[in-house]
Amino acid sequence: MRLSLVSLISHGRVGRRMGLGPESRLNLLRGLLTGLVRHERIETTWARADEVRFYAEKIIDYAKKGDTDQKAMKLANYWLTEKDLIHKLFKVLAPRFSKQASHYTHMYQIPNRKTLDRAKMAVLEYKGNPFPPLITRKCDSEKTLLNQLLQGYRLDMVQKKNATS
Amino acid sequence: MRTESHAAVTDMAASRRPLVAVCIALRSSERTSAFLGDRFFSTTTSFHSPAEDEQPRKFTPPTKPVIVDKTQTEVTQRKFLSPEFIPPRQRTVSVKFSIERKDMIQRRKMLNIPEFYPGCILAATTSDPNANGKLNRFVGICIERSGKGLGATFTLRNVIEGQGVEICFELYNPRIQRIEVLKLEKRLDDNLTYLRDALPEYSTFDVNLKAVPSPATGEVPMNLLKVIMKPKPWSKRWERPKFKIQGIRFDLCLTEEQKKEAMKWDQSWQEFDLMKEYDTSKIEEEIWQEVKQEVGK
Amino acid sequence: MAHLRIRLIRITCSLLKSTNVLGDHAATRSSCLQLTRNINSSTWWEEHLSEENSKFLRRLTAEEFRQQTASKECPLKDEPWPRHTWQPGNARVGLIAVKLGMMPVWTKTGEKHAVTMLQVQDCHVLKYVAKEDYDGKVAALYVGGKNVSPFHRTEDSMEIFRNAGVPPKQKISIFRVSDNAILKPGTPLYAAHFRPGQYVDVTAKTIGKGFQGVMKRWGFSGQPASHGQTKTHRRPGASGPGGDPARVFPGKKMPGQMGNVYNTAYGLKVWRVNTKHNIIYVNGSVPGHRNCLVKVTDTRLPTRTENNQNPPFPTYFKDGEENLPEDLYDDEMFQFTEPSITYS
Amino acid sequence: MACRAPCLLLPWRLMSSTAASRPVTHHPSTPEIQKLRNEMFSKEKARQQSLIPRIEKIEVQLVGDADLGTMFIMNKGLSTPYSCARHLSEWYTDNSVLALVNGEVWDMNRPLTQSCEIKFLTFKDQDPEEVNKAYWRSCAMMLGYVVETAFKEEFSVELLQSPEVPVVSGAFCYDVVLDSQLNSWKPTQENLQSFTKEVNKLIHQNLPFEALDVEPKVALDIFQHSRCKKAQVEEKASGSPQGTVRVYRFGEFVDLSDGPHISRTGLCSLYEVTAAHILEQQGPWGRVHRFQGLSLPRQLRVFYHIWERLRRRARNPVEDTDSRKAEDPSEGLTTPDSSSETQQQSER
Repeated sequence: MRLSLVSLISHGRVGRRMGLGPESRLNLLRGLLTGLVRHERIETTWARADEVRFYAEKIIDYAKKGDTDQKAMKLANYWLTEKDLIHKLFKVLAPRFSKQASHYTHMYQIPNRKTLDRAKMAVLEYKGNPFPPLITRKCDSEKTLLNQLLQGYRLDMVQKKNATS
Repeated sequence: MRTESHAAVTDMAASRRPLVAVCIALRSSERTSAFLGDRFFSTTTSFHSPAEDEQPRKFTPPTKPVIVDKTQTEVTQRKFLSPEFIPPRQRTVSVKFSIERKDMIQRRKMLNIPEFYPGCILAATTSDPNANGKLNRFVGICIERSGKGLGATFTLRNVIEGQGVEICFELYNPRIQRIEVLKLEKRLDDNLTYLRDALPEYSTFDVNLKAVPSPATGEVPMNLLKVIMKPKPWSKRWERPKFKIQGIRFDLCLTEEQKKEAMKWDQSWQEFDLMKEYDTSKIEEEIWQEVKQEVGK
Repeated sequence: MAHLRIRLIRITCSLLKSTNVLGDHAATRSSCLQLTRNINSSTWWEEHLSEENSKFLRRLTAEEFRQQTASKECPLKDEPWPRHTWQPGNARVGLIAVKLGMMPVWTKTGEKHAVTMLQVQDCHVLKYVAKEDYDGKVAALYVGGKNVSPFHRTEDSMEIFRNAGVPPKQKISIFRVSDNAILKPGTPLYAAHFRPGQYVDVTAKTIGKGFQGVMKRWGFSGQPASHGQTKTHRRPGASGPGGDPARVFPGKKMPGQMGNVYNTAYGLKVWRVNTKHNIIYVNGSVPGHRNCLVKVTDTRLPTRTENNQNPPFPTYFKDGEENLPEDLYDDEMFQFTEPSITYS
Repeated sequence: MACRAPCLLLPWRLMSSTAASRPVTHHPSTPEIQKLRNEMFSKEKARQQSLIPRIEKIEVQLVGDADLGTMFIMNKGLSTPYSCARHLSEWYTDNSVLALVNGEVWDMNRPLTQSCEIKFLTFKDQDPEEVNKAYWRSCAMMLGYVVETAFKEEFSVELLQSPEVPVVSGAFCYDVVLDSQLNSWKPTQENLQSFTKEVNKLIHQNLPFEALDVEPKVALDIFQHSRCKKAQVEEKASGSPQGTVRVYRFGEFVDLSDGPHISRTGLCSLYEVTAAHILEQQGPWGRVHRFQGLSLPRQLRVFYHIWERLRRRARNPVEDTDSRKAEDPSEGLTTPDSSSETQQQSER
């Protein structure tokens, strides 16, 4: 039975089919992950970025165990095809995220590719990279009219709660 | 055809599989409908008929409670969570598993289900709906544990009178009266279904086997036995790397060429696919605490 | 747009001026109502909010809904609708439940049955439509199940929930009930509405399989793999006689969409009811995937009516006199507190 | 009740006929007063305009984040910040609520008097407190107009003042003394809706707010029919350094206010008159009603679910300015503590 990609993932089959088979898929993602660790921000198709994102986070989890951990070293050795990056993974990225338990990456969708296939594209980056931020999150300040109204509402609720309790 | 025909007996759901043999099952087929799925009880009865008479005498010695005590001390002293407690990796509401777990714990309070692994030698005693007041006791090596939750099963294998017999027991079936561990040990593999293709001496056990006392603490003893296989063809190509079989003497049964051929199916990169990992250590710890608390009550 | 509206004002004004109407108030009012300004372009809910405020609203809404759901557990005593007694042939309301998954149960004779667990989550009566307004034959009750967020919902779709005073629901369905089985909107429904031993029908959308051929969809045998077959292995073969009818009869089994349609499993026995977590254990499998919402009703099968005598009518009320244990079991079902089964 | 609807629609059309038929009293009806005030305002404005002998040019420098270095050459005493905004783009004319002229908050429709630096203020600034205040003030003024005109002519309505309420309190308000015949009257939901309807008409007309500084003498003249406003004029005249009083007008409605006000009525998108409470049974001016309303500008659209909550809150009576102000700082301090308390409670 063949299902659509979205339903496949929702039915618990977590990985996408990519490349020429499972091995080719891993090799493809390996290349992407190596690029990500090297440059800390990469641009690729949305599906690939989404797929490699999981591995990018997981490899940090392992790197946090330290370079003395055998499995972490083995995985780093496999996933980073350029071996000088192993040092970077353990000595730069792992300490950077030492205070964070998860969510080490950002992913943004960008305009579709102009050439070729007009594929849906995305940018994947590690948090805390040296580049200027792509998106500055715009949140209205607390002082705007609407937020002031809501603040008053909030205070009212707090007062009411204190009065009852 | 194979040299040895198996009485591969399974539960109702699995019996639809086109398994060979089961000529023995025909004997009980005149008993109708309701207990269709429970043929195996009748078959074993027929096999055991000589032993059956001796059983009441066998049960009398006071050694039995001693064994039960020992298994209990083992459970309390070694940290072991039965694998069917760990929920599978899927999107199901966790309340489903917790409710099932409650029932499982309730059953465990009534029936002592000891710690055992594939490779242990077990004796399972069940009641027989077709023979009033009689119990069946089957001794065999546990070759497989499967299923999650209340539907968990374990399969025992033995060779009786030259005939290989496998029985798939449901762990929480209320017909099970007693599960005894006669010999607690681990083998090199977690799944010993290759014993079907091994020489019969590896799955032959004495039905009157006495329980071997096992250490209550520390590591479970490992049995590093490697089995010698019957000549090919086998039910599965055990030499393929995906089975990761350690306990077979491949050097005796395969040529160099065959080994090289098998290595073509090597998928060593699978272990690096982090997406396939399912880390249960946290859930395991929680459930272990819960089970320990509840069963202790 | 604004210009147009202003012109409309002027027209109304001039109309009034010329005719000097004072009596026809309704007409003037309705024409005035068109003048109110509305927001033409929409907004998403957290567009202009600060982070703190949006968090606050999220939390508050959830809390309020929890309170709302909890408050419905004791519906006001001021004007409860009269409760009638059960008569044979009466149709009760049903429930909306979430399919959790399957597990085995055993009977006291040692037989094994597979059951499906259905959990009733925040199921409330939303609306009552009288016989005359519905179809002239039976009254209808709208029932909703499983709370969801109000954000990302249109204002119109929230009306029914606002009127019932309950949080918005993921699924609404209509149950046709007899006149004495009607319930006040806002009444919560529980799993104890059904009792072990009775039989139910379960309706849900089946798992979609997409466009399928006849072999998968209807179980045709297909054609041989060899012996001179050309491109004909999984095809249906002939579709009907030639010559006399010279056509294909309607209803011929053909390839097409399979699954993702509503299907009902009839006459499933209720083995057990958990009143704490509101879980119903029904016999066998039910349509739909895990976590899908299903509709559970008393069975329509005439042969099962004697099993459905004297149910809680019109439904089970938590504040009623009845004090239920946590688990209700069918008489035949093996409970795990009992010792192992022996035959004697 | 029912027959009031057409009167609401056309107060000014029916005025002449009803005024003629009524017994002549010394107190003119509301539309007459409005017309009178409007005329006097126009006259005074024309007089002030005629004082400018010849057109002089001034240089206006734009400061702010965008369009840096823009310089306008404008007419002294004629050009307003609004005309500057029109030179820039539609975005500026639509979104600017107030202007900051040499650091002083300036109405959009008030002529510039000298060469200056200008900055436009919007609702979405980092600290739009002045803008919010102005918006609240203007909404209250619109509310005053609606309340004044909505009643039938046999009922007298006297506007007192719109108290300055902070936005946090949830609603703006206008205090009104209603006719003694209306003592037993309580506004129903439908009544409030008819007020709201009137306001929406105002919003559609998109009327500009005009400011005018006048001598107290003129102001007293304008507000000759209102005891309360007269007292206020005197109070304000004595308070201001130049000895003048500022008067605002939109459409035909003239009111006494310190300002500043927003540029046009069309800035509002949602507007609702939410409640009318009795403030004082027997004050110096009589029985005082407080009308309350809630509004949001076009730039801050809100999800209906949130609007519904705010509306519900705006029905509660608003406290007075002084008491509210005294509470404010303490509230600001207690906010984090109390929120953490609630969290703890929810955790429990």
